[in-house]
Amino acid sequence: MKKEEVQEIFLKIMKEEEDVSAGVAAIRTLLSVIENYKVTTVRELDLNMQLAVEAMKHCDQPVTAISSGCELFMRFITFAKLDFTDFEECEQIMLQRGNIFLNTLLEARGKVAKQAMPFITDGCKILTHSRSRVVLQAMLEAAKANKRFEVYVTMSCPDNSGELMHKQLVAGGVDATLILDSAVGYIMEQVDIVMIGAEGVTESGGIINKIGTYLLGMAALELKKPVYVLTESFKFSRIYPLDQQDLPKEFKYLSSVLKSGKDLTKEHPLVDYTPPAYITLLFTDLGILTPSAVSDELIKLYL
Amino acid sequence: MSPSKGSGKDLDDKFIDLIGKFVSDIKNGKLRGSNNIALSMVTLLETIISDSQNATAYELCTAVRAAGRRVAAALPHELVASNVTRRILRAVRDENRAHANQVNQTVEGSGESLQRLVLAAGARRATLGAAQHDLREPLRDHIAELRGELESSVSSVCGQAKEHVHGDEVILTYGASALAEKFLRAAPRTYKLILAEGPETAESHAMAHRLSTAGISVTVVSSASIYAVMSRVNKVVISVSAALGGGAVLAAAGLSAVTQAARHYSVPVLALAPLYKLCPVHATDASYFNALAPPHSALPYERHECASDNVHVYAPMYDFAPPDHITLFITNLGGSSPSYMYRLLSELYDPNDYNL
Amino acid sequence: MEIDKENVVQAVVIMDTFNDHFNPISKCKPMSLLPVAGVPLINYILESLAHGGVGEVILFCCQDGPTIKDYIRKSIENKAIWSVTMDVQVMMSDSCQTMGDVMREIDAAGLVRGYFILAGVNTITNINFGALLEQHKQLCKKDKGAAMTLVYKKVAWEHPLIGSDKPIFLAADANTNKVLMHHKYKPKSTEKSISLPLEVVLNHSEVKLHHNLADANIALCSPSVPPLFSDNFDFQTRDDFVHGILINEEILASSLYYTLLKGNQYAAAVTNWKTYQTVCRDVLHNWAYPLSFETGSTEQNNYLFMGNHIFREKSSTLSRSCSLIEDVLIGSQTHINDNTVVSKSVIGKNCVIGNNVTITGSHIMNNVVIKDNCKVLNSFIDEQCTIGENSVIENGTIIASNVVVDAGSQLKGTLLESSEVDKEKSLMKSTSECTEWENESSGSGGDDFIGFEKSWSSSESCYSSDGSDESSLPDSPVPEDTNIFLQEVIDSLARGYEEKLKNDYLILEINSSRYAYNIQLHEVNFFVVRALLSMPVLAENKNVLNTVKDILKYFRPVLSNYIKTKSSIMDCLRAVEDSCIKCEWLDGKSGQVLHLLYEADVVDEDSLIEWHKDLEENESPIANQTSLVKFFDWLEEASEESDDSD
Amino acid sequence: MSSTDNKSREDVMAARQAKKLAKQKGKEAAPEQVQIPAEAQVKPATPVQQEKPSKPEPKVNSLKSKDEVDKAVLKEEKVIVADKSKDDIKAERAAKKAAKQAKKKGATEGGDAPQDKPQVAAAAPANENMTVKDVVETLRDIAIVAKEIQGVTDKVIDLGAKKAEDSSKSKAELKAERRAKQEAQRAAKQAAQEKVVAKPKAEAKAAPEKDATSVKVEKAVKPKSTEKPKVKSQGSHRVNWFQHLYKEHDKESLKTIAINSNLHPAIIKLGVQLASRVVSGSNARCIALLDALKKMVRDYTLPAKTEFARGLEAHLASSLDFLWAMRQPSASQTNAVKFFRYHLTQLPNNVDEFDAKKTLQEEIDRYIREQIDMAGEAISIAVRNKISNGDNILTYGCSSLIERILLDAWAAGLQFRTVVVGSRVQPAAQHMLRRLVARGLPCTYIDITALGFVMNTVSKVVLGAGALLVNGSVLGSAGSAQLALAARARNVPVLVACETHKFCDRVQTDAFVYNEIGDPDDLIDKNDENSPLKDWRTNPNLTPLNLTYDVTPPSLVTAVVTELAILPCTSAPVVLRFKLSEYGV
Repeated sequence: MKKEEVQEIFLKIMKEEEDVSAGVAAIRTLLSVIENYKVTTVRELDLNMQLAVEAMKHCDQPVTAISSGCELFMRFITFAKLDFTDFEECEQIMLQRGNIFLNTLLEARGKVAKQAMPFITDGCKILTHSRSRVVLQAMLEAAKANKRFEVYVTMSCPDNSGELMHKQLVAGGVDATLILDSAVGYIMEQVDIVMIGAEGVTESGGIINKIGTYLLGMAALELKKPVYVLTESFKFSRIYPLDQQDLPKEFKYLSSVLKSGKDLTKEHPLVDYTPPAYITLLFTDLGILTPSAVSDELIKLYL
Repeated sequence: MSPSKGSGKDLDDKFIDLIGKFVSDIKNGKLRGSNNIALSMVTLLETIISDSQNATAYELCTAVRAAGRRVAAALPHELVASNVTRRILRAVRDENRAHANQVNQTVEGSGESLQRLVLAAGARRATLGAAQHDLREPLRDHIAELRGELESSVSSVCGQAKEHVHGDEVILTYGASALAEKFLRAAPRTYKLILAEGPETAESHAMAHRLSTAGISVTVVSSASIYAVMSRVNKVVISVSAALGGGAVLAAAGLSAVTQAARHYSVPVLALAPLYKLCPVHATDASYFNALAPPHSALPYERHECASDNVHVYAPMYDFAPPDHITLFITNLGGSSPSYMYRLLSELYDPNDYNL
Repeated sequence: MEIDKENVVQAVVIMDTFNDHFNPISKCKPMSLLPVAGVPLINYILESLAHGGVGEVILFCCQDGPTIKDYIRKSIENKAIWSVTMDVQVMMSDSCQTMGDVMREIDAAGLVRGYFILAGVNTITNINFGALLEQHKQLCKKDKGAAMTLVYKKVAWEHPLIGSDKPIFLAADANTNKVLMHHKYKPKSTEKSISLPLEVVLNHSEVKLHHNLADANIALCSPSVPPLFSDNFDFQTRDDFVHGILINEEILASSLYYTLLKGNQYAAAVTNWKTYQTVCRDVLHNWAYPLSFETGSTEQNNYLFMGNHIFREKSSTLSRSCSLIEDVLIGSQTHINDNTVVSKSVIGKNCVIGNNVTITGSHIMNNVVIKDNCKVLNSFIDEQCTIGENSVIENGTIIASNVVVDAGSQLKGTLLESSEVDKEKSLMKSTSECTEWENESSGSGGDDFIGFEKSWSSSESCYSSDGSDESSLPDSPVPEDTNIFLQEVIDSLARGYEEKLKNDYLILEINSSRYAYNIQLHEVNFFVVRALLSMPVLAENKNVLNTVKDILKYFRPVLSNYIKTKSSIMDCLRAVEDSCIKCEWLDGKSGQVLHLLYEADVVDEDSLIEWHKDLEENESPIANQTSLVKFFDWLEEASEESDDSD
Repeated sequence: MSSTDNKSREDVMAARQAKKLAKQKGKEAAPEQVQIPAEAQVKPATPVQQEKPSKPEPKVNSLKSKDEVDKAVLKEEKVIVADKSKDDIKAERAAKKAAKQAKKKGATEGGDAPQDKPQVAAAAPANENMTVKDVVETLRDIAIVAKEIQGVTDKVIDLGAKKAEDSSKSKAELKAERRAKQEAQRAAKQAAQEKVVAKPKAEAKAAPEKDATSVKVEKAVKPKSTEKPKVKSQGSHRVNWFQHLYKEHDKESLKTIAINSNLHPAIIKLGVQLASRVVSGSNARCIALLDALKKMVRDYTLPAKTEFARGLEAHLASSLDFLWAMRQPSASQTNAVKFFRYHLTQLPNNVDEFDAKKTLQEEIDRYIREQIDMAGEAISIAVRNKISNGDNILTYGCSSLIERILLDAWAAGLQFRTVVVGSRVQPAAQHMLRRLVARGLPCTYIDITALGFVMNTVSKVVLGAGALLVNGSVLGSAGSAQLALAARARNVPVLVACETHKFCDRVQTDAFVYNEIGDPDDLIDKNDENSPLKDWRTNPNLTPLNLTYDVTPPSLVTAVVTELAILPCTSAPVVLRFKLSEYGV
């Protein structure tokens, strides 16, 4: 099996389906790997998987979601393996269950949006950062339920993903305003709540998200505004960063950059780590959790 | 998902009458005190369960849920009633699971979890599967258990008084509350109590009087001088009307002033919250917190100001303290920190029942 | 509750107010279904009775009994909260014209078993009736004669509940709370002093004087009350009763007491549009807790609170740009469009409010449609109305149900009813009332709801208008004899007119002689008018019509007391016809007389026209009198011009 | 409640009446009419009034006429001084006499009627103190009245702070005195009539019932009856951290002072007013003090061969001792005194008495004008610039300065809503509300417990201050700190309006070091008669504690608005230093 092929599948998914998140894409890739590359033993399968994961991590995409997604899927495989002895049948089951698994993941976003609904009250002002599909969906649904609220979207350099977010909100009939990243402090005192997505949720209950989130969190805490994180549960991952430096490099930089071997201190990191202290609640498809509940979930799964 | 979102339709009339009686009892003040309300709610549901003709999990869930919804609609501020309903529902679900011994018996707890997600057994959907057992028998035990817990809860909360209140401390409590009073009585009498009068002055004073006659040295201060005395206080003891998801607290109006002051002087705040007061709603749902009490307490109606057109007089019923203002919740099971509330909730209730 | 019939607390609710303060609304729907803050009055009283531990309620209806009956039936089916603890029975009797009659009826039917609560349907309160009644019973143990305990709420003198209703002055023994003197001012009365009989002070060690009481129309009654009413047929209203008792306490061997509500108890009565406003506001501001705009519905908490006492039903929808200022209640399914401003108003269910509409201080009932760019100020719009574009409705305009107001119409202080004729009439009326507004608003400056002042002043307001030009004709014949009753009435009226006696007394006199000669009601109506028109003064007088005018003006209350219903109006007209034939000095002036009556708002067109019809049918001598013809022509064209006016 | 409402209405009437009479320069006819309308508004028919003026009749009348006279001349202060002081003495005498009578009556027959007993009991200890107490009690009742009138006659704001305070105050006094005498009479008559037939007494009660003065009669008696237990049990009812504060509070001090000492009547009156909180609010207290001093200076007669400054100094000292014994000096007062002393010492040794008095009085006037009146104006302007349309301004309790600010801002056409926060124990806020509403400001009234409910809609918090301490903390009426805290929790800016004459060089970090213990009985719910707290004196474990002030730390205050500038409250020392260089105080 070729590394390139895997990457190709993955990138294809990413390209074709706008609103599928990297994590899901990764898992789907893995599934298709199982389908397409017939193997005879569990061991081979594992190898394949690892290979595929590696491959995806190196195709120049933000890697946080990918890794957590894969991690979860691997876990899924191991569980599946345990149940059956005969590999053939095992593989079948795996595929079939894999799809169920995938579907639950796809439902997740909807659930999260539903959770967040009551928190978007009539006439409130919301500040959000960068572009998050979950946040977007939540807001659009709220707008549908004719709630009247204002949204401030940060530009969020370097890729200005905020602009897209803003466009989509306005299209969805939400009263949205685009602001500079540096205007966060200024706008913060007017807003009622901060609502952001996450690329990954760490064991500590903190989040890894588009660069600038940390700053946002700090400002919010200073002005005593609640910070709500909307995220699907497959973004939970078992890393525990102590500080920004401690974040895995591949999270912070594109693999291309890493390969190029430039001096990383001169590079812009893509994500930063926001410790749990700055987060009020996480809305996930598992329900509304306090940061401390995250580790609970992970422990239940991995120990 | 949760069965039948339909309204009271799926209840037959005798139940509806029962509920009506229950509601009017509470409304006419025949039935007072969260604990009593909880207990009589249990009895109500028990009768509903035992009288419903076919007692499959689904039927029972539907009936109980409908009843709960009806009560909640009539008395939106008796959160306790809803909590009890959720407890019973949970019991029903558990029993059902126990019978239809499903794969995910291994999974402790219920509702969503990463683990279940990964196990990818769509089984969760089959929670109320077509298992046709009659659940009344086992449920009876559950209900008895629950009732026992309710009856004992106050005493078991007060039992912990000694661990928290030591001699020669200065304790501040706010407003009148039967629970807080019992708690304070249970503690060794050597401490000094500062009682800040709440919105219902008369009750607060009465409580102060009772405690003082019980041999506790009580100092009564007005709600305006809480901040002034707070710097001398060692602990704040308050009884909440509901402990919310995420560790926030719903209590008598004016509480936030107390907790803020306490936080400002970093005085620990103990919130007395028996399990039946834990409720899985979140602080946003405005309808709970904007409940208005009659403004007489603030300004007597006789004053013509309050009749003049550009004057508004407010007296909120509840106040709301964020999780970080509370140091410790004291439940029947012992102390637990606000950040751990989510856990207690998920142990008590089934996530599907969070909103009835 | 069936177990011990004896201990069940009984309450009698009188479902009519026996006045026309809420015309035309009260014409087309029973008072009890008039919504206050979106909830029919009846729900308030029932719920508060249930709260107060009342076990059995008798609703006594004099009009639209059936409507009320099946309203009650419905709400019992819907398991209204009160239906659990209370059993409610609806009594009907169309013969009752006053509260006195009702009480006599009750006595006759022996409905009450013992002590009972007497309340009006227009009462809104959160008091605990049971406790109060108990208190009254205790009191009766002390004083066997204790007949009634009146319940009052003490408020500031400036309070609208007093300012806009009849203020009461009350003197009572401070120790026993025994009422010694009870005096009701005319609304807005200027009399500064009241004379307190000396003995009141001498005979009691301590005397309390109250001048700032709001009457909540609640009374706690001993079993002796209904009989008292039966014995004294001249007791028409509760005030008659009170006065009667006080004046001849010894004879009736019964006494009155009063009690004041505590600080946290609320009680008020909706007696006119102004108090209606006040009470609505109080309900919105939650003074009447636990009563609220959700009273009567088992579902609570369906309203979203948006600060500044703004509440909207969950299912109502607001457009982004519309703004609610303060004290607003919006019912379910109502939609409010862009740039609309609402303040201090109640909007019912299923309404549609257009763009750029301004609504202030108004009450809009269910299913009303208000098109774009309208202005609605201090007005009341009843159900199923439609207001066309760009129309301005202000100054206490009151629009009855099913009216369609054409686009661009300007209404000031008007009464609108669905039928065309009425509309035209009311427009005419409005001219007079508008003047009313000005001088009133100047009187009480900056009063928001000045519009609703009309409600009680309407009766007076009508004589301020004099559109008719009388030609004075000289003649002085002698009055011919009619039967004794008529004579008596004439005498008393004449005396009353000379000595300027209070109308109430005259009414009493007339009633007493009525009972004495036991005359049917419609006859009474007939003879009273007849008497009015055949008073000796007229005979001597030169300028008959002016005198007639004065007489009408002076005896307006008497008339309004008798000439209420349609039938009574016909009686009245027949009387006019009769007297025009019989009395020379009215010869040929029937038209003018009618005009006066009409101006005085004693008679209304449709009855006039109807009457005119059967005049022509049984060609009566006056049918073709020039004046009469003139009058009806004028009536015709008046209607026309008013038609093209809007 | 409404009984006071009721009362207030008639008092207003009475006030108007009085003014009218005043116009006709106090004829002899005046007095009778004056007191009739006071009660007779509602029932002219009662014979009581006629037969009312019993024994002390003539004197009282003369006094009354005096009253009218000086009401008449109330406008120009020069004259008022003389009158007030004079009839003041009389007031005291009247009261004393009355009391003596009462006592005599009581003594003669050992209290057959219940009403009598307390009198005897009370009269026993020391009639001196009791007379004062008598006045105190009555005056306390009048306190409300005074406020009402302030409310009605909006002078308070129109003619700047100085006039306002003065006029309202003097009104209060006048009313106070008249009431005092009426009370005296009534008390006397009460006693007298006990032994007479029941009837007249009955009327005596019937009459007052309406204008709620009978309530007062009770009041005037009750406190004395409860007097004994109070004194006895006081020791046990002291919250131990406040031991150091209690002695300042208890009314014992009233006993010790001798009325017939060489104190100036104005001083004595002020003392009583302070003790009974008739004059409250730091501005009012300051002005009252200066006014009293002015009178004292004017009437001061220099003893033979003593230096003016020294002689007056001595006199001043004794009077101040008395005053401070009555109530702790507020920062404003101490500053005022400092300032007065300073100018006293500035006087050249060989100064002529007349000039000295003249200069001193002028200085006092200047102080009031500059430090209070103009300062107030400056502050009002400064704050107004911070208020913008659509704001929600939250304020606490009642402060003449804040009221002025708000009314000015409203008059200036700003559109804002005021949220008045009150607490059950201090009714002041309700009077504030009343006055604001009277001027048509849209208001919201809440109890302090409802703070959390409104705070998220509030855009600014404006507080008054008792004093600004040199470490930047603000000494305000109990509860202000709580507001500041709640505001901080919502990031709402907190402005403290405080003239620089209230800056003081004390340092204080919490509400315990220095505070005042209010009357514990204020905590007890007035309008339910069997309040569970009512018998607290007999219950050693139960202590109602009624603090007057609390201290807001600088961290919670966004800015202090002074007439100099809008400052961070940490720069209090700077201001003090500046003032020292400016005024030498």
